[in-house]
Amino acid sequence: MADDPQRNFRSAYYEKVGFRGVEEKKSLEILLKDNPLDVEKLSTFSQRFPLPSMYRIHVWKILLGILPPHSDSHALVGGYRREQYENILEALEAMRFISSSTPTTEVYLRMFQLESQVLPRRSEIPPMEEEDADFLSISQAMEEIVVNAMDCYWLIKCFFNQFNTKFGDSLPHLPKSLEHYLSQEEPRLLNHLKSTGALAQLPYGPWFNRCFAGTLPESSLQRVWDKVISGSCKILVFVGLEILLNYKIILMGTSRPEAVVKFLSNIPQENTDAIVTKAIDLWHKYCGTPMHSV
Amino acid sequence: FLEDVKGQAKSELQASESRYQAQLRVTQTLQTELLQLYSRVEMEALASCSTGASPPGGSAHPHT
Amino acid sequence: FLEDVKGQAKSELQASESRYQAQLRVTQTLQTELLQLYSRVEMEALASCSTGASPPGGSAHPHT
Repeated sequence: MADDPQRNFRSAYYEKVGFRGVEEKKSLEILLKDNPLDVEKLSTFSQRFPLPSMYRIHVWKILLGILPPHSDSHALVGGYRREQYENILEALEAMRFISSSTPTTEVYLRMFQLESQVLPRRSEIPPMEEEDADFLSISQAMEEIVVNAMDCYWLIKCFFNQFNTKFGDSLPHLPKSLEHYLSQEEPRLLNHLKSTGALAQLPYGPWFNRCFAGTLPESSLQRVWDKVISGSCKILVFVGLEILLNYKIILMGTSRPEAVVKFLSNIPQENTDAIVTKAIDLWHKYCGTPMHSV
Repeated sequence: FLEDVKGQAKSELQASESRYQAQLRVTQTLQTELLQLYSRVEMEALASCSTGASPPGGSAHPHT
Repeated sequence: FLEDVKGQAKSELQASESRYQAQLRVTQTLQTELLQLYSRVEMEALASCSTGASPPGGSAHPHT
């Protein structure tokens, strides 16, 4: 491969014009032909490269265990998943918990609550908990990424469950971690945020508990979720860090913490792709690139 | 190879069990809901007795 | 021996399947009952409107 000048030329060309993913796509296609699928290799691939959008949902389903490693079980298991989805939906309709006018994100929440045995009584629905709001926010973003409602529900449910099971204990430490890397990259900004009292008030909830759902537009968000779903919550720290670095000048010029929070809770949606790209580079720089064979 | 077959069977069984467990939760939820609705119907029946409306449902026990 | 493993896996899956089917039937029965109860409650609500009794359940539609 290395001594194929034409191929190298082509790769270099693609790289220049933004088709860097062609070689990656091919290697992913090879991985996806394995039976059984090597879930570890798929995770490694997803940690290293952005998933091509045509394969993203399929790979997420495998990484989240919605589809099993054996491809010849996919039809059977997919059928089970569909029935499970339909039965829960039907029961909620029969109980008049949901109707055709219920927003889909709320439908997903009620389905999730029923499955987790925490569905409130219909007559006394309590005010929304913070965790429910996180779920709704993630649902809203997933809905923009996934067209099919059944796939969408399964992805939300498994993403939410896996994230909280796997990283629930790490989440409280992420703000400290962010502070640490900010001190490496831009100590002046850190000092400014500290002295103005803004550091303690950064929007950690939307950033870390919701994995930037509601903060980043879906096109950028899905590249972050590739990393989270394949096993890293550290990436969230670097996305937060890059947001801070990207808006350094604005932040340095603001001394009121409320203004900082207000700005960061509603960042401009234009150059978020660049922010995510830089965040992934920085994450690879500090945490290393997974080097398993792909 | 044997491990492979076992692994495949295991993941199929897990998916089937997850579908069953979900159905079990559906049953429990429906039962609770029905129970609540029945007791509400009975209360309503008690409350509206004086209007001459017949009690809703033979299973309601206005004396308890 | 492999056939043995496969056979066992198959019967486990079948057992899970029949558990699920049984639960599904229970669910369907409960849902039918719920439907009937709701329509009765709504009729009651209509009938007792004049007495000033509040309609049982926020989701009942007394106007339909």
